Amino acid sequence: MSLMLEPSPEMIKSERIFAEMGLTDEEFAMVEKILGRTPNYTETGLFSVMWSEHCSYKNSKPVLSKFPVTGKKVLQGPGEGAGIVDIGDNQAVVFKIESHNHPSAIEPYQGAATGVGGIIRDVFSMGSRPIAMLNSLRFGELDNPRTKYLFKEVVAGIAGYGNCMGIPTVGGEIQFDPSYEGNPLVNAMCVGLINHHEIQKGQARGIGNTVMYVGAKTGRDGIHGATFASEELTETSEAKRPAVQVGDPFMEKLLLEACLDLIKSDALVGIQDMGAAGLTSSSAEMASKAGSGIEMNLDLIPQRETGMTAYEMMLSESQERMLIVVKKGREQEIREIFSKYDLEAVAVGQVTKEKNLKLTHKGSIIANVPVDALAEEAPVYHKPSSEPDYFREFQAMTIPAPQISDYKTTLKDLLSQPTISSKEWVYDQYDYMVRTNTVVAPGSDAAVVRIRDTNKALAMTTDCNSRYLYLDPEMGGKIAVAEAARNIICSGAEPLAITDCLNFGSPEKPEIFWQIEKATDGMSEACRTLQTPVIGGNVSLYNETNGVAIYPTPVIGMVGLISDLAHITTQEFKQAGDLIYVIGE
Amino acid sequence: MYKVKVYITLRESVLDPQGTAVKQSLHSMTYNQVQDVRIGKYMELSIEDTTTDVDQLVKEMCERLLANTVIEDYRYDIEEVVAL
Amino acid sequence: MYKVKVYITLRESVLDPQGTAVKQSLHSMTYNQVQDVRIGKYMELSIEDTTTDVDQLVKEMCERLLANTVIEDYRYDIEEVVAL
Amino acid sequence: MKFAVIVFPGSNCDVDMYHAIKDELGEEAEYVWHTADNLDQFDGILLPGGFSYGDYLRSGAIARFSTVMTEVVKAANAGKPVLGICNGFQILLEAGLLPGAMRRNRDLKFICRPVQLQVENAETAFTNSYSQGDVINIPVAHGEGNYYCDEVTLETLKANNQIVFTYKGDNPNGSLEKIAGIINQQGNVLGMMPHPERAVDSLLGSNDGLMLFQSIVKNWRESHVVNA
Ligand SMILES: Nc1ncnc2c1ncn2[C@@H]1O[C@H](COP(=O)(O)OP(=O)(O)O)[C@@H](O)[C@H]1O
Repeated sequence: MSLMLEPSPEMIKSERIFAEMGLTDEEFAMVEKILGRTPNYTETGLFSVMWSEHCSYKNSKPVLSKFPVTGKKVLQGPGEGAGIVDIGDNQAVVFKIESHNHPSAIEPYQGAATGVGGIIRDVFSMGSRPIAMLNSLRFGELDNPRTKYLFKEVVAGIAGYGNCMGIPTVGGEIQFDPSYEGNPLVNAMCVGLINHHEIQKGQARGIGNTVMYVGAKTGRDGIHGATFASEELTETSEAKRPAVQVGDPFMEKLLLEACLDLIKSDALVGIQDMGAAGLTSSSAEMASKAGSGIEMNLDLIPQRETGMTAYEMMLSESQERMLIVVKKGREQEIREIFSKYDLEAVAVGQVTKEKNLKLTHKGSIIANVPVDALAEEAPVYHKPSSEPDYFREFQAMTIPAPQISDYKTTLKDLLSQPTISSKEWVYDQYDYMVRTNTVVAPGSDAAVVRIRDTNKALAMTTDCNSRYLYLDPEMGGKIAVAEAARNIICSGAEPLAITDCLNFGSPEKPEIFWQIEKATDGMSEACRTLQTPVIGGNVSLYNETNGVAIYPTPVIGMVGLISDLAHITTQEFKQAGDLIYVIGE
Repeated sequence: MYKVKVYITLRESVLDPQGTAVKQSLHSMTYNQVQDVRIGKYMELSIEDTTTDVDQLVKEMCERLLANTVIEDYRYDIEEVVAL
Repeated sequence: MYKVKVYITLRESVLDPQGTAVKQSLHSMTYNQVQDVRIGKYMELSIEDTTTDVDQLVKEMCERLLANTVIEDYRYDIEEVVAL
Repeated sequence: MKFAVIVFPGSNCDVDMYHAIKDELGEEAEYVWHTADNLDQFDGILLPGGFSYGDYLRSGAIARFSTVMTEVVKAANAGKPVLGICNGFQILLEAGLLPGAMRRNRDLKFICRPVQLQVENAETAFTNSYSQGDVINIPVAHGEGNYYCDEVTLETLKANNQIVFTYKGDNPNGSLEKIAGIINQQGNVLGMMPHPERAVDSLLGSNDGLMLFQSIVKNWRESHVVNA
């Protein structure tokens, strides 16, 4: 039994408990205005997570809006679990990249593993079969034990999850630089394949339709740490501490197969992954996108632990869960699909006309708030931006030409840099062959995965040279996109589109916000020129240690189409006597 | 010589997918009496006679390497073994 | 209710790559006093009151599932817990 | 010839196995879910790789109690060819259809790479299309492929020519005597860590695995033509 008493609305306001949850005074006032009353504890929690940068993009929306997001082949741009691009023959490719930086800094194995799990769910919640994974990693220099530990565990975590899922990890990139010492970056990208008619949306349509919960039970994993900051709460037992999320790839594999069976059923209306902010974001977003509301009885939520409060359930980030909406009266069919995999599908609520998220728990209404306010009406901030001093200094410098006396030594020195040297130690741990479609394995430019029963293949890569971005964010942003495109083209493919993960320091600092603005300007321009629209992505800000930001690192994930398997090209020299050309400047 | 036994368990509210899978398997083998399974690690260390405080030493090794205190708890027993 | 603790260890004749790796790490952290490390599993099971012989039951579960007796040994403690 | 590709919760090389049989070998294959209680209609049983039950506890430990395993044992006893690859091998060991056990890889890491195998016994129902001593390219992808058995068992394996494949060159996982695959005494149950089903199409690097499947079919045809 939980003896923890939740603070009353009056206390939340007078003692500014909302601030510990991450809401500002102005934001809290906005919430009060929206509701016409002071929110209770659970409601304050709902707003605090939905209005966080992670869910609302409140600081990054203005820059994201610059990206070109449309194109002849784009079937789904930003806004759903993942973007989708047509590849002909009624097929499409689905992909997205996502960060799991902070969890990986705390618990590298599980942080990386659950990052992989999350992005896979984003892709299969669109109805698509994941066919490949990539990643992009940043660590400090490999000369200290903590960094070595982080590196080893992150790689093991990615391997542990991806291998168990049976999705080949076919590519990625790694950079070691002191700027990432306290704040490693772990970005994972998933690529899926889908037939046009199977595309699903995360929408709660149809008044009266049933909301069902599938997958793992809800525990107290990853509940926003801030909640536990107040004096009274920290005195609760050890067990109440927000637990680190532990991934269960086996559960996810079952969930994946069950969901791919599920999409064939016309009883399914909408499906969405419970990622960040779990039940809250999935329910509010599905309702908001459909112009409806959702009513849920939290007593029915499958729970792993006893005595969970509404607040804890709504904010839990337990992994391997999905929220689905199904036609009323067809619940039994859905249960049967899941029971084949020993999974339960539990009806927990329904779609309502009233556009609210209405939650009951133990017989009383514990939250009743407009879904649009949660999902759409977070404030948007235009942060001040200013050119950093370092940039002016760099620009004023004349670039010294490198003095090389002994080319052999210099070459050896370069090759022995961890950032440049072979990454075999890493990709040897990834099952990059499972599903037997990997034509070009890690180690070349872009990875190439064939599409069975066709003569087509997909090329994919992740790229970002953050040193260039630090020196000149706008040029660096262009270079990152161009590098990805070159890798795609070198493997014989035509670039289709990109997904991106904007890893930066704190947007509260004008110099960092300037980096974000400039980098996205450069990326946008390159994407326009190369006709590779941005079909989705993710933003990870506040990547700093002791007030020092990481290098600006907007990782580009690009996918290209190879229209004929004969076009596949690999990197190595093929035979003695072949001519070598240098193309370009 | 000291013989040290270290028991490492997942913290209470941390998900234990392995324990859950084993419990389900036991149920399907009709051991329905089993209500809960939690799986952890068990280590045996032999430590030679030392001038340092053994208890302190073991604790330190647990904190630094043997247990991952972000998700695991540990406890240990130390037994002094007299060489024959 | 019974609380059962199961300890699973690799048989002595079986090399323990994990134990060796941990020992080497400990040495590189200058815990040179550590002469040997063996790594096994520790399980906690809760078993409800049953008419069957609990000892027999646990033994059976160990033999059939919990341990692989080709490479592992097991032992266990059973404690009866009186519900409050 | 009709093959059953057994699918356990968490199997993930089932698709690859299926395609190898259907598309490359040109024989019949059908997925069989772990709850199946009859395999009579199949001529050969394939246990694919993956992470059955997440490989929790020990790889293969939980899967061996699946309903279908009773049928696999029956099929093995009836003399049908049973092939376990990677996780399938681990399940066969746990089920006692093959002797020994798997430990974690010596370096404690998952390894995925092409390796060279030496065919130690080309006279089995699974290897008769190879020649004794052939060196073939077949990839491995596993975290627990470090084969172990006690000395007595090892002597028996050797005496009966039950070691079918060994790793050529480096020992990737620390396996006893570089053992990569073994067969039972009756000669109809083979377990191996490397993935022949991933080496059936030269577009992906090697098709050296195809002959293993061809051997099974050849052997089956011979015995069934004789009996017919
Ligand atoms: N850097 C970015 N570039 C383009 N689109 C982005 C970027 N970051 C986020 N988005 C898009 O904004 C949309 C809203 O994201 P959201 O639904 O909150 O998903 P998530 O939390 O899984 O990132 C997503 O479709 C995502 O693709």
